Amino acid sequence: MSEQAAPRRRNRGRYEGDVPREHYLNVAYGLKSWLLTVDHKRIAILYLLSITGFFAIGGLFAAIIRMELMTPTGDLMSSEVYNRVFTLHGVVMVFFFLIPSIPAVFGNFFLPMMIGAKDLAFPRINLASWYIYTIGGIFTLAAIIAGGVDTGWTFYTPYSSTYSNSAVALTAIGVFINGFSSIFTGLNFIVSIHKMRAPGLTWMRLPLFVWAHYAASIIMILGTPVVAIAIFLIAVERLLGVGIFDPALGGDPILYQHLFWFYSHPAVYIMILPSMGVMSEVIACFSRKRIFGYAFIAASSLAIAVVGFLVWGHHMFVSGQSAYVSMVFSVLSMLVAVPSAVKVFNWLATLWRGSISFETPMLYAFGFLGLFTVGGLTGLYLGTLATDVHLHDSYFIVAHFHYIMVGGAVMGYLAAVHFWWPKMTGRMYSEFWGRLSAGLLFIGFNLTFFPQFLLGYMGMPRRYHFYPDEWQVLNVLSTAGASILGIAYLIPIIYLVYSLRYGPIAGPNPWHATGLEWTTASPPPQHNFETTPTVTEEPYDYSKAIENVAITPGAGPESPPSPAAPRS
Amino acid sequence: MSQRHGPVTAAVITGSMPEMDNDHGPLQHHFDDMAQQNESAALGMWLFLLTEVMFFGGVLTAYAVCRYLFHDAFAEGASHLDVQMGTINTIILIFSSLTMALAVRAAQMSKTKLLVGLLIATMVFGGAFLVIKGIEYEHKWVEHHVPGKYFQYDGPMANQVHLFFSFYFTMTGIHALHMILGIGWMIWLTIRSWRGDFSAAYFSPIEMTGLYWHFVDIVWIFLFPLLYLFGAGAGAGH
Amino acid sequence: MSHDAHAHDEPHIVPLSIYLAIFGALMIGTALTVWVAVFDLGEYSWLHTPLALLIASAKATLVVVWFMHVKYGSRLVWIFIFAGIAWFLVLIGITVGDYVGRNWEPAPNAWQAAVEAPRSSELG
Amino acid sequence: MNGSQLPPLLPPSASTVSGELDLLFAYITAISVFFAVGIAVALAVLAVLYRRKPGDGPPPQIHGSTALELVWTVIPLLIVMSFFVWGTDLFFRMRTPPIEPLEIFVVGKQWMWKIQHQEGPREINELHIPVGQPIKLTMTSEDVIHSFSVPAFRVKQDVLPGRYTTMWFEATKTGTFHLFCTEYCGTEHAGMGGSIIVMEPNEYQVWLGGGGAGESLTDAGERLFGQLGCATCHGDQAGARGPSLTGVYNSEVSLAGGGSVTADESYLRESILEPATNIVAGYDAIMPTYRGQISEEGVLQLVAYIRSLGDPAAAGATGAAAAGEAGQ
Repeated sequence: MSEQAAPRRRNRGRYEGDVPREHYLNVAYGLKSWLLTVDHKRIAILYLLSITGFFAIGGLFAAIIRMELMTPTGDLMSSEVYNRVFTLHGVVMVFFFLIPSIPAVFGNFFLPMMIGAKDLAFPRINLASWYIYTIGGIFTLAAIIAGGVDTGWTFYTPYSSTYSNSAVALTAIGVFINGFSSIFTGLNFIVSIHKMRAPGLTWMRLPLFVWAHYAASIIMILGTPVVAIAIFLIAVERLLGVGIFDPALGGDPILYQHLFWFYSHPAVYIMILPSMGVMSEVIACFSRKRIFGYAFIAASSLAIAVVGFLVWGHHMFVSGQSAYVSMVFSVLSMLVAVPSAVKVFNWLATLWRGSISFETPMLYAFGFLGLFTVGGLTGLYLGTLATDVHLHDSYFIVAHFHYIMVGGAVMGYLAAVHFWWPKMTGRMYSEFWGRLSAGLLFIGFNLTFFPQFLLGYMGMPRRYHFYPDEWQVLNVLSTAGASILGIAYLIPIIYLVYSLRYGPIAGPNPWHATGLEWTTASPPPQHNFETTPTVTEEPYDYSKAIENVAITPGAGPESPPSPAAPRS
Repeated sequence: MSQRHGPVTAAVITGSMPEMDNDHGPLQHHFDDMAQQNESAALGMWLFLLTEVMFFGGVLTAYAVCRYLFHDAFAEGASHLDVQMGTINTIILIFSSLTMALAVRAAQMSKTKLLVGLLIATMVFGGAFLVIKGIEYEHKWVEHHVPGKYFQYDGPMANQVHLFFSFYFTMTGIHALHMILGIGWMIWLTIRSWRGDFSAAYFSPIEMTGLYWHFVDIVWIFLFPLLYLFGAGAGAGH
Repeated sequence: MSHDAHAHDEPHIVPLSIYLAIFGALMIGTALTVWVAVFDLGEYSWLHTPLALLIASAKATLVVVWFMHVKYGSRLVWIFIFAGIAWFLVLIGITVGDYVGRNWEPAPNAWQAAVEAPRSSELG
Repeated sequence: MNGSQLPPLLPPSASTVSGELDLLFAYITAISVFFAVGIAVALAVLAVLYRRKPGDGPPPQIHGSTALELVWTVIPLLIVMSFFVWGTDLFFRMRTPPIEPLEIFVVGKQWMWKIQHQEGPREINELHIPVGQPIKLTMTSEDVIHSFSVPAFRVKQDVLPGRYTTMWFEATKTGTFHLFCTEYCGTEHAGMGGSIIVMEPNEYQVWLGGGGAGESLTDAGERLFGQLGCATCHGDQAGARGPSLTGVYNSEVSLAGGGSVTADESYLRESILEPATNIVAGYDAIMPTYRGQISEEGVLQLVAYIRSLGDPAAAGATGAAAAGEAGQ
């Protein structure tokens, strides 16, 4: 990944018997060439590195939480520390990992390539978005150093605005700033999809990954400003004593919850929609079949984005909001389940009569299907008014949204990493270790979070530092699962880094996949394509794809280097 | 912070950062032609304005809820605002919108001198608006109506009137910041116009700045009746 | 490739008279806003806010359609604008709806009512 | 983990709604399990059946089927609508209390629950209630948002500063059950809990008598009313500076600003803390605010006292405080 690695690779005879080829990684060297780059691929790499860093920080906090919860007494640390740990786990994971994860890394890298463009419409805004992300991250890290923050990632008022004695303003400003990086990314995607598509690439020929990013971008554009202003008002309230959310000063605390969830519920779809886009790519490729019901999957992405904006109040069923408004939110929440179900059924139908192989990305996709199904179905308990009263703010919720965010979004993220790694780096990773860690992840994840459903139904509230003794068994199970999960996250880091130097050469299209990004060399040249591609066929047309070579683990086909694939 | 992103985005979207333009001229490498580049810039600017709508929409929603809850107190708070100054400012801002629109027109017709003059006129109007706003703020400061520690209000509904002034300063403050940054950006555009960078062939930055400026004007068109005129007439509900 | 391209190749120059007419209309709108605000509507005083918003919306429409050239722009821009308005209305509509709706309770149930009991018939 | 006995996987079910809620939960679970297992089995079967074998040609490229799409749009839609209908029906029943519940007052505070019974006893982090009687809690918070949650009863309600929220339940089993705060409220959030002790009605009466009996809530309110000198203005004589409070509870009050309001608990509370917000027609806004001078518990006592001064529904109540005891 580092710029120093590239020349070594080249010197080691990257393409033996061939002229060293120029690509986006070796086109320029030095820190400046990275920090001032406007190449979407390099910006994606910058994001990949910083997001991985934040994921590690968030994961560390998660490990501390699970260690503390092994015993019911809260003996590892004080409540003050524990509250800061779970808050920072939430803030870092949600705002600095999950929301930017797939869009900022894989959207940035592949969306322009998939539409046959040289770059996103606004390359400098793209770079600016990474800097904004970094500045927001620095504020949040500064908040950690300044003693942390203990409001929960939701920043509920008036606790956050008046009562908390922690670095709320600093964190709030960090999250606020970070929001604009998301807005810039979404803006860039929408304009690029509208204006930069290659000749012949009609809307109905777009890869579903692009459709999913279009839908997610709508949410980034229309939702993020609202949470920005809500969090901005908290900072103002703390710093200047304005009282919009504090009843003691005349304000109203529920108002904050409305503004917060107006964004933060759709934000879940920012996390999951791109992941669904990855699923469509991976499942089609490894079953060598056209996606079943292409138009319905594309439309359901948009439906999720639009209806997803109308359901925020299901986070507030017991908050004291009007019962009738709760009723409306409940029925709309039920509606949003339908397009998600449609997607799952279509993916299953894609497998039908396919020619399925089980490389690492496909294993993650299978994992996604299983976990997302559980996460989605358990969401129905929470959209149903009566059951939500009992389950609200319990570990059932914690389990549910981890099934969606980790089981859904992170599985999608890892599927994307493994699917596109050869394209991004030109190297194959170890298939054996890839499959092993995918399997471990699935087991560890379920062991961690399934017991939490049971805990939740028994009534264990979330954000509890200590709990009644009778819940210890399930908590210990959960912690055991978390340690497996931790290992499953660490293994890929090792073999992926290893593959950068020692992995076999991938060639332009190791999976024999369709899609414009696979028609160019790996790693791609600086401007993606030697000549602007022209699209003449529908997406996922695997009928003419190269004969069904079994893609053997650990040995990607040694294709000769070619500036652009010969295929169509 | 939030308010700063406006013109910066405008700047970056329009692709008018000088150091980037030196080599390629106005057409950037990843676009096929000027039409594609201009349309992308316009689309990007409109999307950015959408985020601004939702940004102000968030505060407006909070304002609507609190005004519904504390109707009388808000009417009372609003009656302390200076309707005359508010009206004058509204008129000034409409003037500036007109000069901005005409500036775009001048650019479209390649009339460089007229363009420079109209940009300067727009900035002068914008500056006048800010000066009057500043005078109003100063009055509020003297009257101890600035929310926070020094707020004083001798009335039965002091808490809610405080809330009204919180909204007043938050909303007009964000609006004024948008204007300040718009003016700052326009200074740069004026210099570039003077250098003759814009003509009928290339005026995208002027056009985008116009969109931004008109949007800021629209925000004020709503803020004025919502804040200033609420307590003006018999509508106060007494 | 731009598909609905070439809408911008030749800048559409709006006649000066249209700009001046819009400017005049905005001025009249401003005067009307102030006049309506101070006008005593008697028992219909609750109409002040809807009227003020109506006039403001009309003024905003003039600015958007002519000053911002949407009239000559692509259909996409229209869609974006309507999306923005729609989303804003969803946010404010449902949120305010919650507060208004708190005064309606399913059963005669005095304990349940919020502090924010109905004050007057005027909506914020 | 006492001995080798594994802890139960279901919470105790101890209220009138918990049984039906469990049933609804089981219904959703049955359907969820059906789909989750169905999808898992389908995945496994497809994976085995259509795994790539050496020498396979390209598979058939199937575009889709509108009929199938309709089927798997409509069926899930119908199913989730059944969740919605049942859930909403139960929800409205869960939040609408029956007539004449036993009323208890709760004040949440970082990090304890302060509970006042009508008859006088007060307790902290413990709530003693009789079995088989509907209980209604009127709750408010002194600082941040809390949430009153009793998993065994399957009920939960946020407790907000600045307003009253209510919840009700009827215990069907005696015993001790967990009480939790489920809205994160600061450092000792996890410790802000306690127990609900459900007793036989006769035991409950004994407990009422034996506990910190003495002054009832109404009496405490009357004493406070006297201490604060409220009667100076709110006396019953004609020409008093403030409106008479006799029979004001639950009556329609005309407001100075036009319109009227039902003088319920929330209005009474607001009139004590923010008197100027809704002035009774015919009076001047001269009452000072008592915000910061009376605790939320004190406000509840005053409200209880004013309620005891008669309710128009209770027909012809006079000023006799004793006559309106308990306000029913």
